[in-house]
Amino acid sequence: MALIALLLLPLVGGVIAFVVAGRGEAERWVSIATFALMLVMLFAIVAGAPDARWYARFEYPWVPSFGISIDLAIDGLSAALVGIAAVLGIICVTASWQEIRTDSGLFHACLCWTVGATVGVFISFDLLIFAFFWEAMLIPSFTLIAVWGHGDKEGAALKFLIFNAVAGFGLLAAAFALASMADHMTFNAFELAKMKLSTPVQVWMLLGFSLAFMVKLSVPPFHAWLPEAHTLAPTAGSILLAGLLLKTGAYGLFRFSPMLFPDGAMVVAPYGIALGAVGALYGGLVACGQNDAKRLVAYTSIAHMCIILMGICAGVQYALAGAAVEMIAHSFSASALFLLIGALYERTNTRDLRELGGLQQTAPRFAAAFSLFCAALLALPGTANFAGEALVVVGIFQVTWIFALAALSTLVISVIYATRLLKGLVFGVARPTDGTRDLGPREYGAVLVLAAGTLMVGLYPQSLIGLLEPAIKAALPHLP
Amino acid sequence: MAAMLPFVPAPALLGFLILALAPVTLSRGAIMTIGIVAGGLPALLLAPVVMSCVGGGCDVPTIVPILSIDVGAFVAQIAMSLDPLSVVAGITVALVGALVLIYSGAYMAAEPVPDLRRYFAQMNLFLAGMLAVVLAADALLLFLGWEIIGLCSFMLIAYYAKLPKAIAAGRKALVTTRVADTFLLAGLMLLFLQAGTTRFDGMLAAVKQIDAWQLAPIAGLIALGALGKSAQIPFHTWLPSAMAGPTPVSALLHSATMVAAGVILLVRLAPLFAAAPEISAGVAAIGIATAALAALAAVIQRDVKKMLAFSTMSQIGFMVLALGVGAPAVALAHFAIHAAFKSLLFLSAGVMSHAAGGSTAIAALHGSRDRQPLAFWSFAIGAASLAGLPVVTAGWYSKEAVLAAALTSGAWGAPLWILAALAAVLTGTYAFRVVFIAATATGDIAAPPWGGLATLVPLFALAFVAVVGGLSVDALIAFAGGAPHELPVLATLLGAAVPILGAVLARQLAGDPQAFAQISARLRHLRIFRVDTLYYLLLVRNFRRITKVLGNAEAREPHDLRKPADLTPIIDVVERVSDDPLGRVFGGTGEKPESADRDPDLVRFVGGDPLGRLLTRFARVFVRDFVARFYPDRIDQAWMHFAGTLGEIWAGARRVQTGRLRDHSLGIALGCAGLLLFAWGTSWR
Amino acid sequence: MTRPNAVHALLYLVVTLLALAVSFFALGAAFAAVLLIMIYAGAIVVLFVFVVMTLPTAPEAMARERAALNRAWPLPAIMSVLVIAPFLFGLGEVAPGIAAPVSAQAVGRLLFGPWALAIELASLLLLAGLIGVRHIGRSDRVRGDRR
Amino acid sequence: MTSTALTGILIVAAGLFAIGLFGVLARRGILFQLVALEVALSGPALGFIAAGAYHADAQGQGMFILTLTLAAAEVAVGLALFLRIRRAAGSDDSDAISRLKG
Amino acid sequence: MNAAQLAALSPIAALACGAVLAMMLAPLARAEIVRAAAAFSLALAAMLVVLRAGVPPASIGALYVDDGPARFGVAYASLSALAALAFLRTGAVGKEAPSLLVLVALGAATLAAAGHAATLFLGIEIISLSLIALFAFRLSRPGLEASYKFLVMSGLATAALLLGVSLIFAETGALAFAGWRGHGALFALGTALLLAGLAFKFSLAPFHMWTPDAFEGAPAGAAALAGVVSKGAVAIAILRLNGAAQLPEPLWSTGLAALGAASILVGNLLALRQPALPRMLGYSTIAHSGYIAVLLASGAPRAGEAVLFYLAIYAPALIGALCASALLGQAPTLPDLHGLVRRRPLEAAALALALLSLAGLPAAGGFIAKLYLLRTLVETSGWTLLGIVVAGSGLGFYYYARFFTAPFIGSSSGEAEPLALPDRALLLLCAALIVLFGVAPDILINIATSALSLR
Repeated sequence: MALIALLLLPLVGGVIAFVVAGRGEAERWVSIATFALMLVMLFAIVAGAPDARWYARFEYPWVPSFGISIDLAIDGLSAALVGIAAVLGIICVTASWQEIRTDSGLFHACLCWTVGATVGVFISFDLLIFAFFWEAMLIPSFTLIAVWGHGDKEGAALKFLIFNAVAGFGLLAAAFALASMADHMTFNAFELAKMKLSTPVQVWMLLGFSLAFMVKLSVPPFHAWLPEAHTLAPTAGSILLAGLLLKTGAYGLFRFSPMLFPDGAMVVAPYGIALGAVGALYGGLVACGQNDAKRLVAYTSIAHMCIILMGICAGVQYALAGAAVEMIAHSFSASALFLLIGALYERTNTRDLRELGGLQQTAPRFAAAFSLFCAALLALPGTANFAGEALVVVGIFQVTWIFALAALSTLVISVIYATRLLKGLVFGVARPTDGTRDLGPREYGAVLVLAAGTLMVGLYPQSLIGLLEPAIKAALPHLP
Repeated sequence: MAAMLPFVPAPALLGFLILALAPVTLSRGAIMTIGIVAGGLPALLLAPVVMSCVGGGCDVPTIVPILSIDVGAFVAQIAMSLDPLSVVAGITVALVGALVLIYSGAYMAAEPVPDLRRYFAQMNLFLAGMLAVVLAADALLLFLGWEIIGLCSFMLIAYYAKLPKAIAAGRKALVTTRVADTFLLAGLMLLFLQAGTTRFDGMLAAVKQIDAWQLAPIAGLIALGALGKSAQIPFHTWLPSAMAGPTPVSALLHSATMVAAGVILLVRLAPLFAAAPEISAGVAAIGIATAALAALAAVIQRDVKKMLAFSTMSQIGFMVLALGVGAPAVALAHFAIHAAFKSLLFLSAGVMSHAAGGSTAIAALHGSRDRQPLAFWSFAIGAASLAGLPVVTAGWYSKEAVLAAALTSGAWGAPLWILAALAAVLTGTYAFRVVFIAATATGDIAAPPWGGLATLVPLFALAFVAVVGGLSVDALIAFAGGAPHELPVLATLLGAAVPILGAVLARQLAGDPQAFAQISARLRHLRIFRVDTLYYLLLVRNFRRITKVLGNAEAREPHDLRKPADLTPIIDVVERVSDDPLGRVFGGTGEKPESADRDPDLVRFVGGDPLGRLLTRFARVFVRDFVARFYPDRIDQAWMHFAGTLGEIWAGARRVQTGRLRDHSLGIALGCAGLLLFAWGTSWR
Repeated sequence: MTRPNAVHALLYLVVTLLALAVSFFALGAAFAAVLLIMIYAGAIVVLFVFVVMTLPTAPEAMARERAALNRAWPLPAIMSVLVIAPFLFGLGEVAPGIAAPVSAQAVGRLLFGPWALAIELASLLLLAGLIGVRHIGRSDRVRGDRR
Repeated sequence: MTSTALTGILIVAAGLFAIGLFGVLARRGILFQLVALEVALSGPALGFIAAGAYHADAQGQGMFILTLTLAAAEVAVGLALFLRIRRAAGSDDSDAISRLKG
Repeated sequence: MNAAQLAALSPIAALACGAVLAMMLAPLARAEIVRAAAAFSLALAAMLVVLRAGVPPASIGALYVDDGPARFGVAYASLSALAALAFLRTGAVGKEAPSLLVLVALGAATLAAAGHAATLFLGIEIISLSLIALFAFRLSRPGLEASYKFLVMSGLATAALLLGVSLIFAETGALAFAGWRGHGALFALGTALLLAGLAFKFSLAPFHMWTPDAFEGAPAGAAALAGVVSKGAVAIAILRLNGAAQLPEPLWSTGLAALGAASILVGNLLALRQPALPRMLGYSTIAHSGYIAVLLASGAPRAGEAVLFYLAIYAPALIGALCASALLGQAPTLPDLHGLVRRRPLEAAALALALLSLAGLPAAGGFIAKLYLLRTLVETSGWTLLGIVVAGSGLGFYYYARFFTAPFIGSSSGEAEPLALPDRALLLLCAALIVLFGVAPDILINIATSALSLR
């Protein structure tokens, strides 16, 4: 029962925020309260978990004639991701305290709805409801970019919407084909998993599913929407995009491909790793050439996502654990970087590396936070990113050593763009000369929360890996 | 007593946390005291542990587990170990760290408060990282420390944030060491996959089962990783440019501790290399090559800090040679002694250059004997110990031990020994050259005596160790488990003659500067010295071009990348970053090479040999044809193009919908005719 | 049909309708033939002639009609041939039927028997036409927006 | 009334429809198009009568009568529109009224 | 004509009296009273259908079949006509519009309940003639143009239909659908022409030319009638043809599928960058009739249920969209929509929801309708059709997205004008229906299945 509440809370919160808008800071506090309540509820669910694997299950037949039932379940991985969704929600609200002035009611409503839809994606185990939330996620994030973005925001938002929606249709069609193959028409993922399909059919189904996941995961051939969407979105928008939406792609692949198409996944895995390796290199190289800070971080997200893709496709225990940890780590580091760059943009009104610099002198707290997260970007041991990437690389070493080398070379490239970012913003002579105000208490608090997350997972990954253990073991391809 | 180990790096870590993250603003005094106290405490904590070990209490390594991470398939156990290696290295690092921190208290007095705070925070973090590396008993903790000291070296080199040179040097250092770290990570991972555990003792135990063809790459990768960190030949270019950082940083990081981390790792994994003879031979070759070449380069340096950097590279070459020939204990001893006298040299050079108006050029040190008698004499002792004056200095004992180890190391022993001796001679020359130049009398003694007790105490302590330390070398080797090598009398005598010969040569060189200038000019044009520039042109420039081509958002035409205008910024960077004569020669001309054909000259000039020119041309062709196609995010444009075509299709289709009734009814007629034909076709039974 | 002059076209229309009526007689559908002549030839064509007579068609309009026809006749011709082609070749034999003339009484009995609803609907059809014409033909100067 | 006679008549009916179609496509005058429409409608009328006769079924003539009513109504509305368009567009050429396109 | 049959005919009778009443009142009473009379008759007809829900079917010979789909059709036609009446912007030219509207509803009802060629033909013709008059109602030049084109083309199509029916009559000797079975060449050609005639009314691909002009030229209410009421009735007629008559199989289903696929592609493609909202809606109705044609052609056992469901979802969406566009003036383009959310929040929301439902996005009913479509296609494994439908909805998504995001972007001048009561009520009703069917589609599914079960 708590799961439905967890799902409906953000949606209702959004409506309240929209209604109560205008009266002072009311809608901001409403959304913060919604997210806080979500966190409390999540802890309640996880604490009171009866059995090890599934913390809570919920089943309600919605359209019996179609076999669609609202079938929610939450385990280690979903709990972690939902937790991050709530935390990022709060951080988005704090980040856009000054930035969003015009009709902030609708803004906070969209914020809550996006988080709500992503939570829906993370806990729904009925393929259709999954596709339902997958599409529903797009509309509020679209308005987030289209109304409060910068520059040619409509174009970027429309491109984002078209890319993901059409991929969503692919997912819908594949889900349909799969469901209709079951003896009695059902969308429940667990029953579909029991169905034994011939391998070529499985491969086709998997391709249909992974098309949508690849676009959302922004693996290079399908990444065209990500740079504009991230760069032109408001700070909160980019945090949500990087922190949550990219993870839904990874989560989908992680959860459904081994579960529904075990032998299909075995066939597709080598291509997946190859694609991931090429993507990581491409993302890294392009990132080094960027002059706009936000665009640079966007491309680094592409590189990190490709590493996650490699981890998932490797199908080995380490690689999957690494991919899961990297998902969480990337949420921390990417959102923090976007938060900082957004704050910088708010003060200096430019994001071009060539016109910025010298934060060390003018804003020491800014510089300290920035160097920590750049260290996370280049996967310094002690940060969560290293734990994730090292495990992925170890896993891939077991599978094929050529792509492992490619993964290692991304580590080297990551140093280059990380130091480029550092050189551009933190070191050098202070530009713009009038100097920038240091981080306010609110922003610094948000950054500290993210820093604590990164370091806690980095120094003691056991806490996170223990939580994800059952999900990883389930995702392991049980050899036929 | 071993339980105390995990708490040794704790105070330094605490110091870092307080200084870096505490939101409260600290006064200059508070920063100084926290920094120095936090830096000094590990030495004090380690003292009782060393005491307990002196009596041979810790020959058998005791492991102190800290925490364990269970990742389903394996349990990673992070732990520290108390054994001779960690004790010796630990006490050296802690002592030298403490002394340098005290010294920098005075040296950095003039820095603004926020910078000072950042400096002490990073120094403490470095100390914690170094201690972690030294004391680590498992791969995870080692790699954690390894990367932290890498990051701190980047931060500290780029301490003078306003100087673009410092930042470029920092980035160069971090990128090069990071490349080495990746090799190390790969090696450790492969080893872990074979051994199944991250603990070193577990790995070493498993070495025997790994068959030869797998062991070679693992050992090779780890060796490359270690050598990269210790700035040996293939990766040596970043060390001289790292001198851009403040002197105490160079003293602690780039002479005593960080660069030796590679050596410490090789000592800890000595059994692994023992099992891979060809790799150890390679390591020895690299060691001796670095020792000789670096010594040669040091002789012709004009800047004292650069000279000391090359000398560090050469001394580490000696340690690597000792390791290569299979005498880890000797290398460890030499590391300890070297740390002492090299930091002594740096600190005293710092004091002298400070007094000589801040410039670190050797020529500027004229007459510092009169200006700074105390600093000069400590520099002289350091130089003597570096050159290895017989009996009286510690350096001689450890160098003798290395030479002895080289001589007795089987077939290749003799030539190795000769080369080592030659290197020792060169060491003597460059060490004493500076001493003699500094000793010349000059008029201006006006510079005020500088530095109070804070500079003198470290100098005295280090000088004392540099001299007295020799007695303990044999004890150290025994303690570290190596057997002291007996040398034939002739070899020892020759060993003693070498430094004196070096001193005489230095005296002669210091005498007439003109002869020295020609020799150094001719030497500079030798190809091996231009490695640095070649690296820059081949690797860095092409990498920058690829990334600029790949992702540059602005629509910069690819062809103008090759325009010479693009070369000038590179050249002045080359000049700043590399100390190489070429950079100055080329940069010196000042006029910008206008026409595009200038480019081939540069290639011919640098390449020097057809192979070099071929390589650079291939790189440029590769970039222009293959990579240029990945022009700004070509995939992105493909998608927009696809969207465009839809628009045209719509415009075309729109024209079909003419307003005229005749065409509309034509549609109906077509429909009817089509259906009729279809019906007629299908109805034919 | 192909005559440019409106009146000529109408006269030819009348001739075709009369021919049709005669064929109806041949087929034994006398009642239908009479209806055809009375309503079709009588009422509808008269309406056409009435409209043509009241509006003088300008000579250049006729010239334009002739020019247009001469220029654009091939395409429609092909289309018509295409529509006819299946009929000419395709028609095989049809099941034999009892061919007999259908008397007017039978038609009457049908119309007011099972087809009563159809007749009602036909009347509504005419009603719709009536309202439409009443509205479109509105003579008072109520200007619809001429946009 | 043999089946071949029936098919013959049906072909004539189809011919009438085709001629009507030709008229609508070829002629640009609105009046002429309406006349062509009448001819096209007369085609099925013949068809119905022939089929009715062949099957000796009154329904053929019933349908004929319905066709007649349709033709009448259509002509009435057509001519009203013709007058209206003549006054609004100033010419009775059907190409004049082709503003709605694209 | 016993009592049961009379009862079965009662909705039609109500509509007929309503039309006559409205026509008579036109010259006498004020416009509101005429409109009220028409509304009353439509409501009465719908009520009668609902009342007779339980009564067993009593069809009057073949002419008027009183089965489940017929009743659904009658109710559907009268309710949609009632809704269209609300925003029938016809200006002060004449007061006959309501009566014409009721006549269209009547035509649609007869068409939906037609079991015999005569009523089929009469139903189509009543709708066409009244639509011609309605299109030209404003007597504005575009209106006249649209109606004249519709006149000539519907004339041609009806002639083709009649010729087809005469051929089939010649071959089979029967005019009732049940009697149509055979395999001769004549029968096939007749069916082809019959399909052509119906496809015209259903605005499928090659015969679709009249729809965009009608949607742009005619008053919005008339366009709604053409788009929703007539299309629904024709769909039900085709459904009945599928059931009752054994038409030559390869021709009928593949022909219909081909026409459907063509209209999906043409409709979506031509609507891609359409600047004006009504014209875009015109093309989107072509696409949607393509979807319905594909459903009908698939011949799956539950296709009928899917069609009824699709119509029930499709009607409120299109009516809502057209009402919103009518309120914005004759032919609103994209810039006119900018910033609508600030001026008229209700209208913007209703328009957005309607377009969402047409696009098939999850929040609205359209998603479930698209679901039904996909499921039937997957069941009959019509893979090419599935591909075309997915591609079509992908394209469709683009132009719907352009229009349903426009009200939220940008800002616009002008202050918030209040809406007239009937419009406001209609928009609210449409929005509520869309969301209701989106969230709880079960209600509608049960209605559709029960309607179909009543054979």
